[in-house]
Formats: sequence, C-alpha cells, structure tokens
Amino acid sequence: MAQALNTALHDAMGADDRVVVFGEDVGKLGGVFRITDKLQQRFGEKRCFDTPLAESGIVGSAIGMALYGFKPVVEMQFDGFTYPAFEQIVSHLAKMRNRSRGRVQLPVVIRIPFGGGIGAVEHHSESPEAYFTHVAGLKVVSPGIPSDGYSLLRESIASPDPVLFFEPKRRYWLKEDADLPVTTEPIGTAVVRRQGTTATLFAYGPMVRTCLEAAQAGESEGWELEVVDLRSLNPFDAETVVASVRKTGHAVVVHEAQVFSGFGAEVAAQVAERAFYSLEAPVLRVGGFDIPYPAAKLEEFHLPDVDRILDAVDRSLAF
Amino acid sequence: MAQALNTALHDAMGADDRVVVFGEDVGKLGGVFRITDKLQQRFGEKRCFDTPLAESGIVGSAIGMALYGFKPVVEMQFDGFTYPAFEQIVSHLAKMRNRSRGRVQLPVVIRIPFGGGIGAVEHHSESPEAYFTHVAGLKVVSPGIPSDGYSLLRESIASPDPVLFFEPKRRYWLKEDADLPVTTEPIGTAVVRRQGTTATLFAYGPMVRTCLEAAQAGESEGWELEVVDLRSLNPFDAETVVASVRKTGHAVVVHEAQVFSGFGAEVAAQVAERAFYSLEAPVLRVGGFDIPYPAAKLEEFHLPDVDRILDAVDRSLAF
Amino acid sequence: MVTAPLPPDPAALLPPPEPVQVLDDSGTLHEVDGFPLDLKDEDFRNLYRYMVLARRVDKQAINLQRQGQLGVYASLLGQEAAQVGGAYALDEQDWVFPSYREMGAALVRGVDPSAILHLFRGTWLSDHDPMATHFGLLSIPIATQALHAAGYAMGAKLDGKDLVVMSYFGDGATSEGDAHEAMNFAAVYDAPCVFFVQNNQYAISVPLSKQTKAPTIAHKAVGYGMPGYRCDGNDVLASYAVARKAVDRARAGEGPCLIEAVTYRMEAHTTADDPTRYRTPEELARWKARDPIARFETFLTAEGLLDDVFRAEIDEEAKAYAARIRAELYDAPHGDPLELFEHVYVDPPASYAEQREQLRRELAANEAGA
Amino acid sequence: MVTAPLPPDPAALLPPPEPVQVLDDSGTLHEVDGFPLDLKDEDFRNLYRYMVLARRVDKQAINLQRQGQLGVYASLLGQEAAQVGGAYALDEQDWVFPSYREMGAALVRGVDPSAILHLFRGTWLSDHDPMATHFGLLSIPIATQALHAAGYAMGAKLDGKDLVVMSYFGDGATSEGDAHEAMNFAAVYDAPCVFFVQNNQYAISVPLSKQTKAPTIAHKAVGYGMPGYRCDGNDVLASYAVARKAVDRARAGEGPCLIEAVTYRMEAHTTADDPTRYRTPEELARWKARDPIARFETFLTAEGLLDDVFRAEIDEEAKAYAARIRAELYDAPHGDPLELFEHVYVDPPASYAEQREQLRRELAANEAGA
Ligand SMILES: Cc1ncc(C[n+]2csc(CCOP(=O)(O)OP(=O)(O)O)c2C)c(N)n1
Ligand SMILES: Cc1ncc(C[n+]2csc(CCOP(=O)(O)OP(=O)(O)O)c2C)c(N)n1
Ligand SMILES: [Mg+2]
Ligand SMILES: [Mg+2]
Repeated sequence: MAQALNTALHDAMGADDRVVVFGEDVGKLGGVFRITDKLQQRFGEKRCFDTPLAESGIVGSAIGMALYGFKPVVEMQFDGFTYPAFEQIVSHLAKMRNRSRGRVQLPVVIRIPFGGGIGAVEHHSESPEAYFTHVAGLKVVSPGIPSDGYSLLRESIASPDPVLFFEPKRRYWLKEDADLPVTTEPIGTAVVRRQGTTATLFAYGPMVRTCLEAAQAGESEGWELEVVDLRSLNPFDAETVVASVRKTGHAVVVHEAQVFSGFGAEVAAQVAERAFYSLEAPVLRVGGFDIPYPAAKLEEFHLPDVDRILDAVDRSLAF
Repeated sequence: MAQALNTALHDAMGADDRVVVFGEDVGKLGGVFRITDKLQQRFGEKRCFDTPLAESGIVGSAIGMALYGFKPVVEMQFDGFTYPAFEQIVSHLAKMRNRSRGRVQLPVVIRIPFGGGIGAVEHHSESPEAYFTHVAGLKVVSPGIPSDGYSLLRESIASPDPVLFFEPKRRYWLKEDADLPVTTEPIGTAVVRRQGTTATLFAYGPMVRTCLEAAQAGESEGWELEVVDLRSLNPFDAETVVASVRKTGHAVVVHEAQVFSGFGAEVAAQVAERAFYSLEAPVLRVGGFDIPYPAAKLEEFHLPDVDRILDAVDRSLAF
Repeated sequence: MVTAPLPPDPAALLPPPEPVQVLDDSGTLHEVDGFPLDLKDEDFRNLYRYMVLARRVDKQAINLQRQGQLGVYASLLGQEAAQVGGAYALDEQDWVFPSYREMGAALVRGVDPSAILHLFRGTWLSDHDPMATHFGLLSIPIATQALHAAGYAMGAKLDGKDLVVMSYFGDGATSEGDAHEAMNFAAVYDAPCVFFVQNNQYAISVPLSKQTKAPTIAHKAVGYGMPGYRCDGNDVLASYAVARKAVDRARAGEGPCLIEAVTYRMEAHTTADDPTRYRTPEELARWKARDPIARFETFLTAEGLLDDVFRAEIDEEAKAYAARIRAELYDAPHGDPLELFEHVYVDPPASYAEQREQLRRELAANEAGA
Repeated sequence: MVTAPLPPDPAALLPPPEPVQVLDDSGTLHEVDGFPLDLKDEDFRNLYRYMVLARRVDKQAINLQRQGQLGVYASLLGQEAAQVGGAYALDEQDWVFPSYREMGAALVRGVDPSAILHLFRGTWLSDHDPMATHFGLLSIPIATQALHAAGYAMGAKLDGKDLVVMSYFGDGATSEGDAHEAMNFAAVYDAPCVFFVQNNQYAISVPLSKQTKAPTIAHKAVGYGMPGYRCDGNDVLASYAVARKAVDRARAGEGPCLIEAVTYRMEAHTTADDPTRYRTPEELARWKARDPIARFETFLTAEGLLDDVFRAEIDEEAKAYAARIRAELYDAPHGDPLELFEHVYVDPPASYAEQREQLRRELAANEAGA
C-alpha cells in the first residue's frame, strides 16, 4: 500500500507540474512513513517541500496555493494532528466553491494516515473520519487495498474539489499483485470485495482486510458473508450498499472509530431508510468502544477484530 | 431563554467563587447576546473577563485554569468560531481525565450559541454539535426551553467533567413561565414534551419548539404526535427514546444540521437497534440539506420547518 | 557556540519609534525619509475620490441596514485612509485578501460595492468574482484569510510570477494562531505578502490594551524576521507611502512585511453593536478631530488640487454609486433556492438529486398554498 | 497621534546578541552580568547528579525500546543541561508543563521515570499523577501544553498564589498557533509563566532555518511585550542562571518571559527515526564535542567538587534507577482491559455498562479459547 501511494504521488507529479506536495517532514525525510519518499529528490524543492510545524498553516496556505493555480497535496503527519487544521478545513476548504457561487475551486488533497493497530503512542491512532463526512463540500475517501490506494489517490489529486484522503496506516505494508498504474472504480463507488448471501459486512480503510478475514473465518460456521468496501464515504454509494442488503437481509458495519455518532450510524440510517423491508435485523455497528483511543498495550481490546465482527453477525442472524 | 441563562451564570458565580467566566466580549459588553450581562459589574474583572481574540487560547487556558482549581465557563462567540478550538477540545479537554487515569478532572463548560434562523451572515448559523457528540469524554447538551436553559447550565457548571453547552440562539427570546432557580431533569435524560400515539418527533435545542408547533399543526390531520426533547445528546437517553418508539411505532428525528453523518443518524441507528420490532417504518431524518449553511435570504428554504416535519411524518405513516 | 549571525545593528529589527506620518494633524505635508511619495496630482485626486466614495457607500450601506435591507453591516468610517492608501499601492495583477470591513479597499480594486453588499443582505454568501477582481472573499472567521494570502504569495513565488499579495486584518486578529502561522509561512518562504493591520483600537468591545502587551503591533514582525512598519492610518499619504515601500520590497523579492496602520473605528463594530457600552464620547470626539478625509482635504485645498468642480464631480459619482447600490439592493430578490445545490461540488453526490427534488416539492407546495 | 508610549530604550526589547554562557566550551566559569549564580556546592553536585541520572535513564529507555519493551521513545541526549538547569530553578509549589522529551525535567521534579516510561510502553496513556507531582501530562500534540501552562499561571495569578509555571517546548513548536496564543495570553494577564524553548535545531527532520526567519527564537518574545532570553543550552549553569532570573521575575509579579536554550538533539528524533537521512556526521561530531555533561565535569573537577567517591555514588544511584526501571517495565503487564471504561467520565453514560459487558464477554471467550 505504501508503495502504491508513493508511486501515485510520483506519477501525479510527473503528469502535471501544478501538483505540489508539502507538509511536515515530507521533503528530505520522505515523510515518517516514507509515502513521499524521493519526491523532493526527483522533482526538486519547489515541488515537494517541508513546512513549518503548523497544520492550520499547511491547510490554509494550500488553499491560497490552490487559488493561485497549484494542486497541493498536503500531509497531516498523523490522524491526531489534523485537529489544529479543523477551522481551515471546515470553514474554508470545504466551503469556498459554494461561498463564491462556483467561481473558485480548490483542488486540494489532504492525506491523513489514520487508525490504530500499530502500537503507537497516544494521538497517533485516531479515526477522525466522521468529523469530516459531516462537512458538505468535502469528499472523504479511504482505500482498503493497494490498487485502490493508487487509483483513488490519483483521482483525488485530479479532483477539482477538495478531498480528504484517509490512509489506513496499519495496511501500509499490505501487499497486492497489481500492475501500476491502475484505474479502479471511481470515487463515489462502493465495491463488493467478496460475494455472499448470509449477511453483509460494510467497511472501509483498515477494516476491509479485517472483514475479509472475518468472512473467511465465517465459512466454518457455514456463513457466506458478503464484504462491501465503501471506499468513498462522501459521496456515499447508497445503491451498492442497498443492493447488497436486499440480497442478504443482514448488515454489519465495521470501523475502528468509536461507534457513538460515528460513520456507521450514517450507514445504518441509510440502509434502514432505503432497505427497510429487506432488513431481517437492524444494521449492527461494530467499532471501537466509546472511549478515547487507549494505550498501545490495550488497543487490541478496543479495536474490532474478527471475533467481534462474527459475534455481531451472530447477533444479527439470531435477531 | 437569554435571561434564564444569564441568571444561571449569576447564580452559579454567586454560589461558588471558583466559577469564572471568560471569552471574547463577555466582560464590559456582556457578550454579543448579553448572556454574560452584568457579571463583570457584579463579580469584578477577576471573575468575568475579556480575552484576546483566540478560541484555542480560550479553551486551552480554561484547561489550565481548571487544573489550577477554577471552574471556567467560557464562551465561543458563535458556533462557527468554535472550530479553531477543536484541537484543544478533542485532544485535551475531552481526554485528560482518561489520559491521567482519573487523576485529573476538568470542570469546564463551553457555551456555544448555535443554529440558524436569525438571518445572520455566514459562519454565524452553524450546527456543529455532531462533531462533538463523537468525542468520548465530553458531555453535549442543548436546552429547548428556558427552564432547561437555567437548570442544564447550572448542572453543567457543577459537572466535574467538561460540557459543551449548545444554546439555541434563535430561541434566546423564547418566553416561559418559570420561577428561577429551577431544577429540571438531569443531564442524560430526555423528556417527553408532548404526549402522542401516532408518531414521535425527536429534537433538541431550537427544533424542540418547531416540533411542538408541528405536533400542534398535525392535529388537523388527526395525528397525535409525541415530542421528545433529547436535551442531552451525550450521554444519550436511549431508554426514553425507545419507550416512545415502542408506543408510536414511527419516529422522525429533527435537527438543523445537515443530515448526512449528523446526530440524527445516531438516533436512527439506536432506535433501529433497540426497537427494531416496534418500528413500522424506518426512522426518518429531517434536517438541513447536505450543503454549507446558506445565505440569510435562503435559510428558510434550508431549515426544517413544520411542513418538512409533517411531510416526514406523512412518509413514515405511509411506509 | 553555533548560532545564527545577528544583523550588524540589532535595533534595526525594530519598527521606528514613531509611526510614519506624512500629513500632520493640521494637513501639512512632511516627506519622511525612506518612504518617498511617487504620486502625481492625478493620484492625489484619486486617493481623495476613493476615500469620499468609500464613505458614501459606507453610509448608504448603514442606511440600507437601518431600513431592514441588509442583515448587518461592518462600517469602515474613520478607516478610509488606511484602506485606500494601502490598496492604492497595488498593481493590476496583485491580490487582496480582505476581512469583512474592507469596502474601501474593494473600491480601489474595482470591486462592485453592490456585490459586497449582497453578502450583508444575504442574497448569497458572497457575490463578487475573486478570480476576476483579484479580491478574495470577505473573510469573517478572524485571521483565516491571512493564510490564504500567504499561500497565494507562496504560489506566486514558486511560479516566479511578478505579483504581490496584501492581506488586511484587524488588531484583534493578531491574537489568533492563524495570523501567526501566516506571517511565519510567508517569512519562511520569502513570499511576496504584505500583512496590513488596521489597528482601529478595538476588537468589538475589547481594546488593544487587552489584546496584547506588545509595544506596538508592528513589533510582532520581529518574531518572523521581517520588517514591521507603522503609519498614521488616518493619513492617506502615510498609509500609501508605507504600503508603497512594502509592496516594492515584496515585488523585488525581499519578502513579506507587516504594516500597522494606527486608526480608529468611528462607528459601531457592526450595525448590531452598541459601542456606548464600552467607549466614551470623549474618546470618540478626540478621533473625530483627526478625520482622515478632512485632513486630506486641507492639504489638497492648500495645494490647489481640490476645487468646486472636482468636488461636484465626486459628489455626482458618489450619488450615482449610492443610487446604483439602492437600486441593486433594495428589495433585491434572493436567487432560485434550487441554486443551493449548484455550487457545493462540481460533481454533486447522487443524494443531491433527492434533496433537490424534496426542495422542489416544498416550493411547489408553498406556491400552491399561497 | 494617540499611541502607546514606547520604552525609553527600544533596543532593550531585544534579546542580547549573544546567548548567556557561564561555563565556556572548555569548562571555565565566567559569571554574566544580570544573571547571578546563587548556587552552593550542594547545588552544583545536584545539577551534575540529575544530568548523569537523566542520561542513564535515557539510555535505559532506548535499550528497552530496542528490546521491544517500549513502543517508541524520545531521547533527551544532549539536552540534559537545558532541561535540568531550567527545572532546577523551580520551587516545590511550582508547575511544569512538558512535551514528550522532558525526562530530565521530570527527574528534577521528582517524577518517577518508570511512570513516564509506561506511556512509551503503552501500559496506560500516562502514569504519573500531575496533581501530586506538579508535572503535567506529557503532551504529544505540539505546543498545546503551552496554553495549559498559561492557563494554570493565570489561575495562580487570579488566586494571588505564589507559584510559577514553566512550559517546555521545542523550536518547531514555536510555529504552531497555540504557542503564539499561549505567549500572548500569559503576557496579557501578566501570568507567572516561563516559556522554556529547547532549541535543539530540529523538528524531526526540519532544521530551524526552515522553521522561522526570526534572528533567534528569543526574538519572538518581542511580539508579546515580554523579555526573551537566550542561553547556551549545553551549559547547565547558564540554563539555570537564565531560568533563575525568569522564575524570580515571574514570582515577583513581573510577568512571563521566553527562554531559548540553544542545544542539540544528539539522538534520533525518536527511536522510530532515521536521522542519517537529514543530517551529517560532521554536524553531529561538532556538537558531540560540546557535550554538556563533559563540560560541567571539567568545571566540577577543577573546583574539587567531583571526586571518585561522589562519582561512584552517582554511578550507584544511576544503576539503581536503571535497575528499577527494568524491573518495573520489562514485560510489565497491561492493566485490566475493563479499566478502559473507568476514567472517561466520573459519571459514565448508561451505554458503558453494555460495552463493558461486551468486552467482558470477549475476554471470557478468549480465556476459554486459550
Ligand atoms: C474566529 C472568530 N472568532 C470570533 C469572531 C467574532 N468577531 C467578529 S469581529 C471580531 C473582532 C475583530 O476585531 P479586529 O480583528 O480588531 O477587527 P475589526 O473588527 O476591529 O476590524 C470578533 C471577535 C469571528 N468573526 N471569528
Ligand atoms: C500538532 C502536532 N503536529 C505534528 C506532530 C508530529 N511531530 C511530533 S514531534 C515533531 C517535531 C517537534 O519538533 P520540536 O518542537 O522542535 O521538538 P523536538 O522534538 O525537537 O524536541 C512533530 C512534527 C505532533 N506531535 N503534533
Ligand atoms: Mg480592530
Ligand atoms: Mg526541536
């Protein structure tokens, strides 16, 4: 995955010299996860550069650079350090096209390594996506597999509207046999990663892989679990989601974020509204508990895993 | 309502000299809505004072003052100016008790006048509550009637944990016959404001009044609409909510915020999970459209009103 | 000991002790070393014209608000010299990133005041074209536009374009983290960005003394390693001369700087404010005596640049402006509510069709009901 | 012209051109005007002791991380003098608000290093008692703790309490809006807060030259109207002397100030970092030659304050510390997972009972499975 993302950046910068990459430590160091590795070496300090340590500054100046005509791809070093930029994202980045009655566009991509599972210290394992799915004017995407990492990132950079690109950091080391460049399904499309009939698991980013593992494990129960990779949280592909629930009648939505008021609630609400008579049980939500992200040694108890997912399937089927 | 809130602040400061009020223009001016009127005059500049123009500074320094032993009640001048303080709220205010393993407590109240309907310019009519309901460690409340304004604010100030107190600014001028001081139901409790059997309307803050009007108007259709004032979004009173749905079988949740990924999704998801077999239709959500809050002359088309609510009831009943 | 070398004269980092003043309080001109005036008669007249027009437009806006035609309005009364003088130093290709009080700068930059006033009426969130006018959207969240300015200037610098950016903000705004980050970014990248602070002494009710302990706002520049200038913001020539220097430096690749124009907000913060709660008539009277237009008039008259013909001309123009504004704003209808869905995304999500349809139905029902 | 009066000598606002250095690079003492040393032999020894202990604890932590016992660790190697010297100027009742690199300051303040290391192991988010130790939680989000420090100091000031707060942060941190807002708040309220910047030349890979164009970090104080001091951060006596003055001023009600201790991070940013990507062996060697402990040793030896007995004593103590740390941290079990629900609210929501029950079931199932 990390390599696919790095290649996407290389290719995007190679293809369009208005694409610039900046953020904390993205230059010489190549980013703490090396996602921007060798960009500065190859494209020079004008195209890939380090900024002072200030996230509001990074996003706010990206807005200005986009107004000028560049296509900034900026990095928030970790999920938990996105918050200082909240104001610039919510009040400006998301709204400027609308505020200007369509006269301004801001093709900015904010890359955010997110989620837990790597034993990190506090503030390095957050899942803040729901704060942003509620913001009109933003697109919010998260790849679950490397080929999508490449393709969604290229499409995000090409997007005339701002995109928050959530990278599942625990899947940076995930491998996939894929020839790059690759073009997968467009933003706004959910994809059925595994067909099934017993129940549907909905996930995005890091939990796609976990759900696939759960589906596999579910076979021993005689379950045929369908796995839908949402990929694009906003815009949301209600059609694919509903089609799956029509088929299976049971839905479990899985994310790492705390469940209360999380994105799973939106999925549950949409499914209920759009597939009410197909549902044989309410959409169940599996996620982190409603607590601050815990310390490294305890994260395994907090994070959804195969067992917790299968337990939810069980409860859904027994409803 | 405005007067009830002002009285609550006077009474709280009178009762406990560790209560201090600060923020932008809360001193001499008494706040742009006069909610802090005469506090400085009565309690002096040490207990009620103006700050420099910096929201992160206000919340961050409130955290420090709370550590010292004060009980700060701070104001964000408008909903749309809460965002610069997001980092301090999410990463520090909400988490410090937990991070310190219970050794630290932060009795901070953040007052936020919120919502639209008063013809304000942009950034002055936002409904940002869902960003905060997703944050473990915060309490989030919003009164719909003046007596609750008084009582919930007093309780919030007394709370050893931080509270985000959302004041429905379009209801500042709402009147109610109530003798202050008054103690209403505690935080964590939803209240049935109007009994009914046809369907339940769920609301909080500014939309409580609108729902009561809708219920009244619904009478002409022969509907007996129940209105539940949620009051406390986190903690959430699932019990009262579910009891109402068990009775009516139909639920509509109403807020001003854009619907997508809003707090209504959480209500819908909870109701579906907890009252699946009682539901004769999915929980329908009524709110603002999924767009940035529009200009003053267009807000009436954006905001939920009696008609939009009754239309949803209609759809629910016809489901 | 490994440290960066300091400049030979460290005190040169500090703003000069007194603000630049070109016209003294009685309207007499004194050129100031280092801030030459390069103005022709034409320019003097233009500066005057813009100031008078700005004041007239401002008054018209306040009237419209009183008549219930605008939701709210933030007056520039008393700040005409600072705004006009600053913006007049810019070239065609340059950009301005304003706050909500920059009607004077807007006029200089050729932005139609009616478009600005539609924001305050609430017809749409904003109604001028930033790309065509090089005048950013009015920014209400304090200090946020300073970062857009820094970023735009960084872009120009990266692109090697001859272009200067001016960001206006207030004394209160200097307390926000965004102002700090903006000045730091601009400085680190040597971006051609002029931060123009109108120190009008108040942030709503909060006086400057409660906003900062810095000796002056210009002193804040020291922390970014850039020059801080001060000028008498009620002196249009000083405001211009200092902006001229700042813009020239930036254009020459010498990087950003901070200007503090010392002025006063003669009106309420906005039409919604009651300033009698926090300031005295005496203070107001003191500043009224320093009116920027009156002072410039004295000078122009003495120089023979202001005769009755020119006055009448400007008066006509001002009246025409006001009339156009009234015609454009008075009872101006809002646009089609369905337009609400038009400009959020180039490529709107599928759900927009449903929501648009819902609104269409509601509108139809209202029509039928009415 | 209505403006605030400037101080008689404006240049007095600026930090002195050279950092305060008490021990020169060869370890010879030169007292510096205005920064008197009030230290007894006992204190000299103590300072040395803390520095040596800090280095030993640091090394132990790095080893534990290499052995997979800590998730990550941020070393203070090279910054012992700055941290110890600064914290040594505080009294019992004073508070420290640290970043994540302040093991040295923690030791001086009597915080058990194992408690700090539990954070890096991930046993719990934090494991010392801030209320008892007057040492705030280690703050990872950059510069955010500076505001807590300012607020705490504002509280003390309001309460009329004799108490000084010291906030540690890095050179990179000075770019964040929160650092700016914190310094401004402290200055406006004259709060007894000392902002102690360890300028270790880097923010991860980003050198100071890309962080700011200010001549020095101390110059940033000018914009807040407070003094900015600089010291050789590899000189424990200079770090102490400057902190002493800063703390005394604050305690006397003279308000906050900023200290820049010029030092160097000898280790990687954290154990997860690879500094060979962004700095040279030559640079490292240059700073290694300026080792703060070696310099102080030269001085102490010359003064006859450091003999073999004392060395042995400290060595024993350091070994004991390291041993206690190993004993406490090595394979330390995490706490009861059910404790996850204990400390979020005093008064947890009803839903916690369900979630707790779910986790209990999961734990039971795992137990059964295992
Ligand atoms: C982030 C933010 N916080 C608060 C406000 C509310 N507010 C509007 S104007 C203002 C005062 C601004 O003062 P100053 O920067 O001096 O500009 P002036 O209005 O004097 O031109 C405040 C607090 C806001 N618009 N944005
Ligand atoms: C708000 C925030 N943004 C980014 C980071 C990631 N990060 C951790 S340490 C660091 C560099 C800090 O540099 P400096 O302030 O100089 O302190 P030092 O590590 O050198 O002690 C960064 C960027 C963070 N912890 N918090
Ligand atoms: Mg002002
Ligand atoms: Mg550093």
